[in-house]
Amino acid sequence: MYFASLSALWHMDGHGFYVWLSYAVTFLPVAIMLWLPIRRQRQHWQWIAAEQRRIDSRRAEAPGE
Amino acid sequence: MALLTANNVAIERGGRRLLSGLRLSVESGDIWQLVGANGVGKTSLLRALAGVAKLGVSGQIKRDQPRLYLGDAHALKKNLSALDNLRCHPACDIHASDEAIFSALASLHLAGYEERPVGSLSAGQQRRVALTRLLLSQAPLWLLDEPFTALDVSGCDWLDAQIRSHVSAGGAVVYTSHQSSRFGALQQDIDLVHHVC
Amino acid sequence: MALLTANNVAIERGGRRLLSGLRLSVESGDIWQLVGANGVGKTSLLRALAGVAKLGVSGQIKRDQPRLYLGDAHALKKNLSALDNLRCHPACDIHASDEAIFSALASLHLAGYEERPVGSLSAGQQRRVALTRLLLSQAPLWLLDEPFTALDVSGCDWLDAQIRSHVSAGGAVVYTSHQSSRFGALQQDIDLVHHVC
Amino acid sequence: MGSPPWFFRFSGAVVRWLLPLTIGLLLLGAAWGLLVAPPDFRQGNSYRIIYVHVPAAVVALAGYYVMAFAGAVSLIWRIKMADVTMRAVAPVGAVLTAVALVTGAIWGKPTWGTWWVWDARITSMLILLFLYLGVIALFEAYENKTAAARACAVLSLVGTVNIPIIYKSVDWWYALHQPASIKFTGESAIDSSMLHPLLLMIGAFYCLFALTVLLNMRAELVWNHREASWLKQMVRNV
Amino acid sequence: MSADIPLLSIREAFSRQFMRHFKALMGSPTDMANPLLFFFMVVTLFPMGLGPNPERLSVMAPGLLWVVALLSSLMVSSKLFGSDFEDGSLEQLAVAPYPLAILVMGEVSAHWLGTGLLLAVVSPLFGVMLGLPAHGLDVLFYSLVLGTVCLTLIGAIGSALTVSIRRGGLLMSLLVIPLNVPVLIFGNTAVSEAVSGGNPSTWLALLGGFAMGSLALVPIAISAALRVSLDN
Amino acid sequence: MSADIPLLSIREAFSRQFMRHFKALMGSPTDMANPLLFFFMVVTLFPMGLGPNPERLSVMAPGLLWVVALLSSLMVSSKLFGSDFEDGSLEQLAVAPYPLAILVMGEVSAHWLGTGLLLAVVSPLFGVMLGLPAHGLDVLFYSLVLGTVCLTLIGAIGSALTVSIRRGGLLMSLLVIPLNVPVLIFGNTAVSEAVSGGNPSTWLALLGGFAMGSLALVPIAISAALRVSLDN
Ligand code: HEM
Ligand SMILES: Nc1ncnc2c1ncn2[C@@H]1O[C@H](COP(=O)(O)OP(=O)(O)OP(=O)(O)O)[C@@H](O)[C@H]1O
Ligand SMILES: Nc1ncnc2c1ncn2[C@@H]1O[C@H](COP(=O)(O)OP(=O)(O)OP(=O)(O)O)[C@@H](O)[C@H]1O
Ligand SMILES: [Mg+2]
Ligand SMILES: [Mg+2]
Repeated sequence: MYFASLSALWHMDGHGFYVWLSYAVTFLPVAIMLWLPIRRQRQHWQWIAAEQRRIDSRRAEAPGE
Repeated sequence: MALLTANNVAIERGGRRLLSGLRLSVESGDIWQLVGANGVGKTSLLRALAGVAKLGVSGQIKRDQPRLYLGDAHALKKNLSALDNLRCHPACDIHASDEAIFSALASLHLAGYEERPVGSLSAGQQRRVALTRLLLSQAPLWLLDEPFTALDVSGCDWLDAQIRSHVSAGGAVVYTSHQSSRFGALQQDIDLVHHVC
Repeated sequence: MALLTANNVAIERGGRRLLSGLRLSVESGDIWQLVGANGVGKTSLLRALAGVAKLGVSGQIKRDQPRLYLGDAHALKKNLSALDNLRCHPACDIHASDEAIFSALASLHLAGYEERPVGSLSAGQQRRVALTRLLLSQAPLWLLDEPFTALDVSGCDWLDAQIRSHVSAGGAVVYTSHQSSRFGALQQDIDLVHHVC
Repeated sequence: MGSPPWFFRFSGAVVRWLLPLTIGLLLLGAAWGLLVAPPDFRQGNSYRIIYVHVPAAVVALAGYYVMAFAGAVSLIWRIKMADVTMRAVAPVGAVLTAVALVTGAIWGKPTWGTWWVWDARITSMLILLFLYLGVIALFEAYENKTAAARACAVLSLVGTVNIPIIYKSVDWWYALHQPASIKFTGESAIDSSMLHPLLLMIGAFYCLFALTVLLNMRAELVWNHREASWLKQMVRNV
Repeated sequence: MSADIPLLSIREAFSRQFMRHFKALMGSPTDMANPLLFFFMVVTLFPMGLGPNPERLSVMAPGLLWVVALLSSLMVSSKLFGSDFEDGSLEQLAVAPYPLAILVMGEVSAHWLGTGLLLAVVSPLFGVMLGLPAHGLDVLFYSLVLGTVCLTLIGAIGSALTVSIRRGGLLMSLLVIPLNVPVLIFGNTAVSEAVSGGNPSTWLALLGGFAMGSLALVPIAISAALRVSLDN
Repeated sequence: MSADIPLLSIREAFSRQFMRHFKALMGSPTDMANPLLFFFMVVTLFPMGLGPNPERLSVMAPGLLWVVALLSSLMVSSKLFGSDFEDGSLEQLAVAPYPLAILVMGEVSAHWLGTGLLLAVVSPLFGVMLGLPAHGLDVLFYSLVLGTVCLTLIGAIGSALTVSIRRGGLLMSLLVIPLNVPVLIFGNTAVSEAVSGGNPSTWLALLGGFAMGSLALVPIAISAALRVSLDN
């Protein structure tokens, strides 16, 4: 590692604020960008599964149909 | 009780005098139909009676303040839903709760269309949304310009019944239509041909 | 000779399937009326048959190139005169001289209104201007969406006669209307209720 | 190939190894850039922003061409999957462009003493952001989503034809007016100890791009085909 | 039958018109972002035209930002009552049993909130991009909050007149330019003063006074203009 | 019955659409005067916003004039196909037995003649008002003639893409402004070069090339966009 200590890493000779801020504004949107479609797909998936179960149970109730 | 009296009314439009010498007294319980060929001045007269147009109108028109006017244009914002359009109607004469609006829309067969943008409804459905105001407003005097346009048979029947029950509750209706005498003995006609200049 | 054949047509609008399994063969001499309640899909079907809408339409529609489509909207520029509107109609199907246009307008009782901005005509007069195209175009197939709207009695009679003479000359008409069966045995109905999904 | 069930299965397999790979590469690159690489002799530590700034900018640019290509495919061959691709790329591209702009602005403060300069590259990037946002806004505004995809395809094709012209013209504009006080371009002699983490990070961002686009497409597909039997079958089997 | 009809309070009538217009304006978050993006792009156009020289841009920044505010307010207000006139809403407003001025103000306020205030809120960002010194940003914001009130109200008069009179364009601009000039000068001077270390409060006060005056008088003018338009 | 129907020549179909739109435009002089008045207003506003310093104004004049030309072209193009969509003309164009691209170009040319060319013709007047040196005025005119062709064509794409959208006006600007950037730069630089004694012909040539390219490609894009809009 280049930096001698954690506080030096944090401080970065006075540029720490800028560097850490830019990494934050990069990785936060990236994380959201990854998480949103995963969540959306999971929700759709669950909706379809619930629909399936509803249809299945209705079939089970009325077998003669 | 006269809800509207017009005396010696004359109407001018686009620099030409259309009608003159018009007298009309609308009592509670009346249904008046304005009759006449295309372009004779029915719409112009109705706008004058409603108080929308003033500049070309001479003579006296006395009316009770609350009246419901429904013109060619429906005053519906195309990108708002039917619900929003009725909740915030520009005439500000609707005091109903959301449930009341929902059930009024349902009685016009618009259940399921309440939240869709009005612009994505069919012509007849848009007119039905506009007509829903008849159920929600409490104005005693209705001024309706060709209200049967674009409605299907069941829609016309609904409107017919609505007008009948309105006048039997003491209201009054002035309307225009090219179909003659829907309301038989209940209605009176003014044929504008007799007033053309 | 079939001027229009539709086979197994299905229509989708706003993400919902409206109609399906529609078959229609319009022969020269036919009058077809599309029948159904408000919002069933008459206008949507007519637009599909005319070739205006394409995206939500599946199935085969074969048609002869020249057809005259007349929708809800009249395609009239409000600040142009009736004459100019017809001379330069966007459908580009009018090849008549100015005199022919004048006399066509006169036969619709619009003499004297030829040079006035269409926006200052009454609702029925505007529709008459739009209908003047029926006299001027030579397309064999007419597709008319609620053509009787806003017309007075004499206007309806005129249109009635016009349609009859058109089909007897070998043309064909598909129209929608909420009035039933104006043309008696001459016409056939398609009730869209049978095709609702 | 190109059929939704096939794509769904295939992309599922890809995502399964691409997701850990991307996260790993991103973390590795970030750690290398932040912790290991030496500081720049002129800019000091602030130059470490390069490891997020440049990859975001490079991939954002490439993204527009992917989107426009998908648009062309959708218009010409009417392939539904191309619509879905276009729809999936636009937000990813917009976010990456915004990231490049914001990190660039943050970088500007310590190096130039100002948040913003109307430099040629910066200005082009801003215009690219506008182009992306235009596509997104247009898609959202249409009610009929098939029509929306087609409209966006037209727009992105027009944009693609125009983009090289925009870039060239912005370059000329800057070259003509270039103020003497700020010197920005030209110091690309970068030491390999700094270059390697940068290349790694660019690779990581390409993976990220592919991954997010695939994820977006899968979410969209699941919804579009919620009635389809192959999807129901798949749901049942899980 | 007519005696027992309840009336809305004036306030509620106002707020309904407000909601109607606000919802129509801001159907979705994307729509909400549109005016913002629009301002952003118009701001971008000026450096493209004037060159990227930061010193020159920062000298001109107050004036540029204010002219942009004025232009974009002009562009968005020009059709303010257009759709109301076409779709018949104006007829209905005119027969409503409430003062037309009040109802119309509901609409105008919604319009201001969605465009003018929004512009003011994001203006510091634009200030930074054009190199406006940091100590001028807050005055830019305040001056635009007050200033867009005036611009929107005056624009609304213009729109009400052009809705009615087909050939009224000339009249409108003759009316609107002179009325907008003081707003531009007050606002622009306030910001310039703040940048050069002077005291902007006099100018902000003038702007506030102008806004108050417009709020009192303009609604009447608007409703008169709209009534004329209905008779045309 | 169908065999003997005469068809218009493509040229005549084009010229009818041209006449239709041209007359409609001339019928409401307000619409035509709008960009001019806008231009005029803005030209008067800049000295007020930026201070009346004549040297500074004349340096900025090319950029200002071009930015304003772009904005006013934007303003008028945003409604280019709007009324056609609402009144059903677009449906009729789509069923006409001629290529939609040709018919639409009839309209767009009329629009350009009534707004773009007009703007170019009066622009020297505005140049004089902003203190543009006399030897720049002719290049201003030429650059605007060529430039408004591009601006109008690109604006037409934007308008075609957004006609079916209910709140499309602003969205249209968002789509169009970025695409117009090269036009702005070429035109503005041509004028600046002419003013500073350089050679504007390269830039005018670029502008001409852009106009040619647009004339060839844009009609197809417009007609595709209009068909999509009819299907929305
Ligand atoms: C808002 C501000 C900024 C934006 C939008 C921006 C945009 C970009 C873009 C698009 C690239 C990629 C160019 C390519 O691939 O050819 C890039 C590369 C780069 N940027 Fe920035 N930048 C900004 C600010 C800065 C600042 C302040 C610095 C440092 C002082 C900087 C330094 C660099 C370097 C060193 C590269 C890579 C080297 C090169 O390709 O020439 N940028 N930037
Ligand atoms: N632009 C649109 N977007 C989405 N859905 C639409 C659109 N236009 C119509 N619809 C829907 O399609 C259905 C059919 O509409 P259409 O206009 O074809 O009905 P119609 O049979 O002509 O009715 P009417 O008798 O009222 O004219 C309606 O339910 C309507 O809600
Ligand atoms: N805005 C206007 N400016 C000038 N003249 C007008 C205007 N609107 C209508 N007119 C004229 O006034 C006359 C009456 O129009 P009006 O709309 O009242 O007729 P109407 O009886 O309602 O006809 P329709 O049965 O067709 O609806 C018409 O001859 C028309 O030409
Ligand atoms: Mg009428
Ligand atoms: Mg219909």
